[in-house]
Amino acid sequence: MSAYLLSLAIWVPILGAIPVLLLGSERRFLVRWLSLAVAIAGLLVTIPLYIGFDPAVVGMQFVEQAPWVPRFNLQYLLGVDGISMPFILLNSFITIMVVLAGWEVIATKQAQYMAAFLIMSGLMNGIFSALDGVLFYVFFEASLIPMYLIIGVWGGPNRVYAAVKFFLYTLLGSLLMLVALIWLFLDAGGSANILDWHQLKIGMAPQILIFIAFLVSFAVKVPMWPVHTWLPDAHVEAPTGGSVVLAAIALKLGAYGFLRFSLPIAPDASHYLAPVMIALSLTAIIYIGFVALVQADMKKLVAYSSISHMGFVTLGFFIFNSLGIEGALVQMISHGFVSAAMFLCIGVMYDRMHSRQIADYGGVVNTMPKFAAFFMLFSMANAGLPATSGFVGEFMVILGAVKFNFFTGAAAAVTLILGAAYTLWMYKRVIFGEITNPHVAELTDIGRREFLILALLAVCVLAMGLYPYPFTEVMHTSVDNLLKHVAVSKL
Amino acid sequence: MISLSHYLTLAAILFAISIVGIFLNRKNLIVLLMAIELMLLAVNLNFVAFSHYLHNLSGQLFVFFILVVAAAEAGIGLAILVVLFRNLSSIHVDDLDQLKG
Amino acid sequence: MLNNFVVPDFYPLAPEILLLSMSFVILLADLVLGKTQRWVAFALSIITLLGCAALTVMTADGQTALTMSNLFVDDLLSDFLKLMAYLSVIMVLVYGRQYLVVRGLDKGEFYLLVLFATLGMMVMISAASLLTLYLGLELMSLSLYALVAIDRDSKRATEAAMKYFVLGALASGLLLYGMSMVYGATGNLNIADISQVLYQGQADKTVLVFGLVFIVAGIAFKLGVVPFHMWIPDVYHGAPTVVTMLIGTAPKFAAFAMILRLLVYALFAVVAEWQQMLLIMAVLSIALGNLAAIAQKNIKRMLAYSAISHMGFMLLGLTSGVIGKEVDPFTAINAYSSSLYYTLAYVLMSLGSFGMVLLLSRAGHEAEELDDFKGLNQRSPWFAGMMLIFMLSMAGIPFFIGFFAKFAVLTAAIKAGHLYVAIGAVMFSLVGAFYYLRVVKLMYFDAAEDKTPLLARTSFRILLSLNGIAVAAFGLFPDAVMSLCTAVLLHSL
Amino acid sequence: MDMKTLYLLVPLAPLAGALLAGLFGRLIGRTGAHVVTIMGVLVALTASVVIFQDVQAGHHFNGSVYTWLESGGLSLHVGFLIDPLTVMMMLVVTFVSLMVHIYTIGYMADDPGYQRFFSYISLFTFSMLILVMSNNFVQLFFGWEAVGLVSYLLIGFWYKRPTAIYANLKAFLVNRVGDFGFLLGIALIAAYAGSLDYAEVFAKRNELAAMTETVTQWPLMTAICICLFIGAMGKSAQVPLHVWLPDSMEGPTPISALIHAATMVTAGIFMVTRMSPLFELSDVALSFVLVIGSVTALFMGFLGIIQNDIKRVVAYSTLSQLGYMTVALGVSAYPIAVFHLMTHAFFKALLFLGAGSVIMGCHHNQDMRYMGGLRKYMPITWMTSLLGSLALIGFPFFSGFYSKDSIIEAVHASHIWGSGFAYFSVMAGVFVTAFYSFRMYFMVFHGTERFDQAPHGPHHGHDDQHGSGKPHESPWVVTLPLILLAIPSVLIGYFTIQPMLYGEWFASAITIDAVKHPAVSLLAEEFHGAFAMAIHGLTSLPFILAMSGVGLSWLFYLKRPDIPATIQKSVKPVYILLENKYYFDKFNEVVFAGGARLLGRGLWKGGDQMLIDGLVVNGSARFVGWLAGVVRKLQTGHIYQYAFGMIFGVVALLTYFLYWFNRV
Amino acid sequence: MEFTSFLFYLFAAVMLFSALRVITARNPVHAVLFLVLAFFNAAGLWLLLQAEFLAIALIMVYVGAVMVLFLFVVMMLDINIERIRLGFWRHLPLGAAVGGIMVIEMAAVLTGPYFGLDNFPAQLADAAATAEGSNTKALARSLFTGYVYPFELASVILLVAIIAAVMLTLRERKDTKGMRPADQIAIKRSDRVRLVKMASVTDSNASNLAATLDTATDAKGGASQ
Repeated sequence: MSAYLLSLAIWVPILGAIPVLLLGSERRFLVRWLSLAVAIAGLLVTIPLYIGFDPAVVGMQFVEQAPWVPRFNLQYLLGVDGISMPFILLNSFITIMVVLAGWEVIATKQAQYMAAFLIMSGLMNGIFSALDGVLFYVFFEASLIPMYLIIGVWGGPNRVYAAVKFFLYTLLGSLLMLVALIWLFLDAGGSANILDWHQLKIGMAPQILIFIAFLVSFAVKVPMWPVHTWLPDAHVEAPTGGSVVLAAIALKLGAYGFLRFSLPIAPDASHYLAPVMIALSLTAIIYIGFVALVQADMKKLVAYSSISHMGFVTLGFFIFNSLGIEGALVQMISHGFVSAAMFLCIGVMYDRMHSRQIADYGGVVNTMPKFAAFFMLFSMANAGLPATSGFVGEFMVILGAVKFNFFTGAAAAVTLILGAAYTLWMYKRVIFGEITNPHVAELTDIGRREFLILALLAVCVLAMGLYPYPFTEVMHTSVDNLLKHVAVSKL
Repeated sequence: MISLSHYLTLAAILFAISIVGIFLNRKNLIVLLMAIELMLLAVNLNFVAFSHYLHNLSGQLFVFFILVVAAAEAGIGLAILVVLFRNLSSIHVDDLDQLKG
Repeated sequence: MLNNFVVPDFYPLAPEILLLSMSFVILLADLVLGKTQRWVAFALSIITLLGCAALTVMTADGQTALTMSNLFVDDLLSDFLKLMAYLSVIMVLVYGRQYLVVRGLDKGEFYLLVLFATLGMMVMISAASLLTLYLGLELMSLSLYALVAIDRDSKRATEAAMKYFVLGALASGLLLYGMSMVYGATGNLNIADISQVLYQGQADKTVLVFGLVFIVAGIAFKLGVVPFHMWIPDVYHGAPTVVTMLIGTAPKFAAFAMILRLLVYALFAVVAEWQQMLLIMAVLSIALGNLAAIAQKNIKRMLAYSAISHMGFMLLGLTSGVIGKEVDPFTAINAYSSSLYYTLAYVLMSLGSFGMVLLLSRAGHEAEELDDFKGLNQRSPWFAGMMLIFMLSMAGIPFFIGFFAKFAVLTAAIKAGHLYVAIGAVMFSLVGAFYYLRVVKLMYFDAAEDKTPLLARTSFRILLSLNGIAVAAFGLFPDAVMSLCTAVLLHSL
Repeated sequence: MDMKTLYLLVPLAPLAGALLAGLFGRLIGRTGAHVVTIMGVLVALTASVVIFQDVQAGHHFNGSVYTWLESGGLSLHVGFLIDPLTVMMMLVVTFVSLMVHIYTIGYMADDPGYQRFFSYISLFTFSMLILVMSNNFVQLFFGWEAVGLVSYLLIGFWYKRPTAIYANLKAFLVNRVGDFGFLLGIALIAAYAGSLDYAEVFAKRNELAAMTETVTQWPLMTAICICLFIGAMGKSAQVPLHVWLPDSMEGPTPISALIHAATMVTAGIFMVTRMSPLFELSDVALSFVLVIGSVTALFMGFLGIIQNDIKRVVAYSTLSQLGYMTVALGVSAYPIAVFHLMTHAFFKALLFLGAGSVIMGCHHNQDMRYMGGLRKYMPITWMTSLLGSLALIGFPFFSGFYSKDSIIEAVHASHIWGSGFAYFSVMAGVFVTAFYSFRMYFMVFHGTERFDQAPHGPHHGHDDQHGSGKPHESPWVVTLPLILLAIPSVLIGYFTIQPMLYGEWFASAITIDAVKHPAVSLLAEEFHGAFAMAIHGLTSLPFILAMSGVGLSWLFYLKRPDIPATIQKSVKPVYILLENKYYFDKFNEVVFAGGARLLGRGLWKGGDQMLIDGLVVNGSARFVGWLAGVVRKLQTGHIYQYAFGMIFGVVALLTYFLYWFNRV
Repeated sequence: MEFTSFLFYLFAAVMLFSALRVITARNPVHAVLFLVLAFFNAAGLWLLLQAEFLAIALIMVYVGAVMVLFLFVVMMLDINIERIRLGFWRHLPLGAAVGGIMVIEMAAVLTGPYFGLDNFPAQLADAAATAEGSNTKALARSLFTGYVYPFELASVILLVAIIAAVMLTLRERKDTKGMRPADQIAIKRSDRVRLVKMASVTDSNASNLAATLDTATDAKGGASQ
């Protein structure tokens, strides 16, 4: 059983999507409950991954190996380490949230909607567990399809532009990555095993080229400044569930890629280009922080704040200490909860008001006190308040960054101010104050389903803030191993 | 003494004339078909010359088949031309511009 | 061979003979049967092709057999390509049935010409001599010219036929000229002998390269790569969709055979030169095909340009067989098999895409405009899904066959050191993704303008679904077909 | 009961109360809410008292509860440090908190957010206790931010008021600016000491002092201390990060007393005191602290003079007093700072609650110009307020006297850079304090009765404001805390100065380098008991200054109320400067807030939308589209063009391969 | 100069001239006739090359059949001669340039040293070419023995040409009144006669009835359209 856990994590949602699709959108009741069941099943099969995970082991666990394309020596090779395992859980968890979020709101083609998310979920798990470079790529790129459809079919008025931008932007990066993957595949003598690639001796010039090829791909996905502009558009147009998955999981793929590919395969190039990466990350943190400040659209604001938070992740990677990398990982998980929650909150309001403009709100707390409380918690988490998950990662990365270079840390810490400024300013304008818009006066507070979603996320956010130890415990060995590996030159 | 090169050059010039004819011709399509016949003639000349100088018969055999094909080609070409003329009432080359872009 | 003539071994020719005989049966049957019994010709054609397939399989023994005075070769490659060609033609016939019936084009001549075109392909595929190659090519081409014009009251179709004819004739003239040079340089028409002569270094290279240029031009025309591509958009656009589908699919196998026989078997001595030629054309094709496709509103035209770019991609594999001056058989086979796989993948996707165009067509309405795909997801989620698969596969997105085709070709290209070519190629396929996505966008994001239900026969539906599933399944499990391609080449080269 | 359980009980009891009242507020009702929260705080107070006795017995504690995080060789725990400093803070916090809880029953009686309020103040108590009980920087920071959060929530308690929600946002952001520095300080410590545990860091303090920051080449200890102090500046509202505190008076009065006077704002003082082993090693940092403190002490006092809002007067006095404490820190007189912190907590809480009582009595009118002569209507409030005011101005024998006088003396005795200015500031501050305190006292409790002239201000968000009847004394739940707070306000200084300042009480918690910074030890030599000190105080300069301040205010606001107006006219520029609070707010609003918005808009429109999206993304899309159009034009539809293309291809290939290819 | 050389140059010159006239002739009929001339000269050249059979075949097949077909089509189609020269001169320079470059490049290869007879190994010469007897006989033997496969293919190609030409050009004239035995046999009773239920015959309905019957018979019968 435990030998196939990763396969289960991947294929349970994907195969589960097929009956959902076949049910057709007329049978809404069945579609919903079946989707939920599949999503829950998807989470259940991932739980043994955490329980059975041995934090002390160096290397991959739950490895599955089967020939896939013997002609090219490609393998169906799965495995997780402390870096990837938490994301599989996160992803499976978020999938449940997404299914619940689309429960009533999605009026058209609900079966397709649910199926798209379930397939997406499986593909994401595949990305996080693939140890064969081509298998990784296949999952990586295939995950564009459901997202493209989700944005395009169930999105807002400008959805086509956003969907196409999203797709082409990310495809641009991944195509270059494909070239790099093939180069590595050939250089490794026809092996697509990522772990083999880690051991390859590569000259400086090719390393830099490989690094850049991966960088374009992952930077777009993260997204790093200046290739971030697809994200606000995609978020604004995507339905709530789409935004949630995009922010909570999809953005992590790029960051994960850095750890799985860029750093270990091209360590010398990583060191060489680290200043550039740090500069880009800091730009993301500060520049985007300012941009977020002036957004009039809530989703756009949160989208920009996502970019800023992801800046911490990339910053953490390229300061090359375990605080930085673990902090970045924690930040990724936390951002998974927090951004999901933020988008869900905005979704809750959007479902009622059909507006995301901050100016259309004001005084929501008067009619939706419970919601306001949740929203407050998540806003604070977004602003990185201690005792919420948002703090832990930022804190670790700042600690690591100061250790690396004081000014880097200082620049990163600016987010303390900016993050609070844009989040709370939005919160103030949306939630507090007198009701000015008559529609706000007619709002009803969150129902049981919404309460459940937000409460679950709130528990996660708080748990991770108060006791992050279990989250980081599983990472140490892998991160240390990675750092040791990266420290050794491959020239 | 007339060498192989003479024949080949002659064929080359003929080939070039036919090709120039094809893209210089803005008039009727029949001339295009004739230019194609010329081109095949040039090729045939090549084959015959090679066959002669190589003392090898397969070149001539090839020419035989080219002649057959050319005849068939002319037949089909003219048939298409006739159909086209029925549709367009013109066989002016410039009038064939419905499909473009 | 002249004085002591022996009756040749007809066994390897069995499929060709069957096809030819059945053509006559159909020809006669068509004379006798009336308009209401047109299905007989259809059924007979399908049966014929299936019979050919059976015979091909039966005669396939993995051995290379030469017969008919060494003018005909039966090897694993020819068997494989023939089978693929039958498959494509059968699919074209099934997909096109309704379309033809509705438009009154399902004449017996149609089936005859299709069968003769198929015969032409088979002859090409099995050609062991420049002569048979040429005859096969002409047999195929002449049938196709006539097929394009089959809707003789259509201005567009006849214009397309005329263009196809004139340019095709020009191309075969070029090819012949090249062949004459090869003949002159080697004194042989037989491919094996040419190769032998060249291997012994007895021929002059300059003449060979001179002839090679013309031969490559002729081949490039058949494939439709830049700058010999210009017939493609117009013919694809103008021809009746069924014929477009036929032109766009099965002949690619024949063209592949032609490349292999002419360039790889016969003219391997100048491999450096032809690789370079193909590379230049490949790059130009990928660039131009993808760019021009963006600007199209007609899906047939769009698919035509996409065909140009795909053939460019396919050529990338063929340009990667020999790295530097060393000839490594494994590298070569890997590279050529990647091209073969690409061709196969392309034909499958292409069949499906044109099948979708046919699916949406009905009496008096050619669903050729991209806008005809609007809101297909509302009309039929299943077939929208199929089209999604075809389009994404063409864009090279995994889990579909197109991805592995691209992967294989790019791997070969990068291995051969064409790194920057590969980067350029993927960048242009990014451009390509844009127009494929536009179709997906129309199907999924836009509301349907035309809400009439799809009127397709069950056989059509099943086959199209199988086609889509195959594109997806071979994308998930590409190994069987890939290994087959490699094995085929391994046993034939 | 095991002591460790008791330690846990102290913060957790209020937390439990807060959760019960907050999550199940509707279920348990109003009474239930105040009962559970008061019980929680009472438990905490009782436990604190027990712990206090335990600590007095010499039982200190330093241990962790659980491991919060481990990473990169850094092991972070949640744990407690129980020593005299902690326990004193615990007592102050729980006691004042309890008073405020009780007081709230009366003050918020009619508010619809009753349960929510109780939940918040209990949560605050929890946060503050976590802050003071922490044995490491992470938990300190957690408490630090948590009190900031609750402060944010409470300032914006009346979330409908635009001013309130403006003020809470401002408070949070200004605090965040401080936290920015604070976090960097913590990060520096983590980076160089490799630990965030107080004890471990202090153990390495000499090593740290010898280091320089590798990148900036700053002396490490100075960098750390200044960074930490920036945090303190935010929380303890030191110039220029003081701007949030006056605005925070938008919150209900009980929390002004609890948070913005007695406890939270003193977190900075507490923190610096806690860090005394570090600060002792950097004179530069101490001077920095000293100067900031003196500026705050003096200039914020001036602002108190012109305020008409009763709570704002108290708020500015708080700012000024915080400045005093900071000055004490600057001269290494940490015990004195903490001592003043404690006395100030009681009398300032008293003054705030008194002010609250007045506001209630005046039907939620806060403007002193519409008060006057309340003495006879609100006797208890009057009496306790008078005592509080006397404590504030440092009248001998009152608690404030001991602490404030000690600060003045310490500054006098100090010789570090900036102490001269500081001495002037604190001296002048005495006069100013006395003047505005008694200005308020006279305007509220004496003179003519002006309460019927009160206009109905739009900002009074309460239901009971409409009746403009006579002022009335507040209910017992309000007056009881006043009385209970008045007692320590008067007495505590007298009884505790000896052990706290000159005894061994803080010896284990506070480190002072007596050689370099001898102020406290000098004071100790001159100290001859509390009584003697008070007697001596009667003849000292501060007393004279204070009395003249009181006298002047009597003259201006009781005897000759026309004088202030005249002065106001004659020194108009000064008045305007004060009126605008030295233009700090305006500056922040225009430069920081406005600048940030402008920058954000510029980056968004100019960078994201124009350059990246417009030029690069859409630009390349447009370029490809244009190119596609061009390529498309090549397909002219004419056969001869196509043929030409083919021939051209052949010729080009011929040319290239015959003449160039083999030569390349 | 040898006589054969003279003949070569004569045939070559006339052939090239006719070829040029083919592509430049104003009147398509002239073009066809010049093409015929070119073929005649080519046949002469082939005779010089001892390809008698092909020379004869060229004249018989080409001039006799194909060219006549051309001429026929040219005559049949009503071609507007006025428009014919448009654009010719404008494009001539480009055409001439490309053609010129091509000829020069080709000639450079073809007149080079690559085609000396020494280069061709003797073993390539096959028996047939050097055998006794006529060229025609040798060709015929080859065609019906070794080249029987292409020969069959050629016949299929011709068949395709026939089918295609018939399919494309054979039109059933709409105004002819021929009989179609197949249609006549295939007719069923129901195609011709339809029973119509009617309530009662009144004067006003009589004409309608006639119309109904008319259309019923027209639908499928008589001389089919």
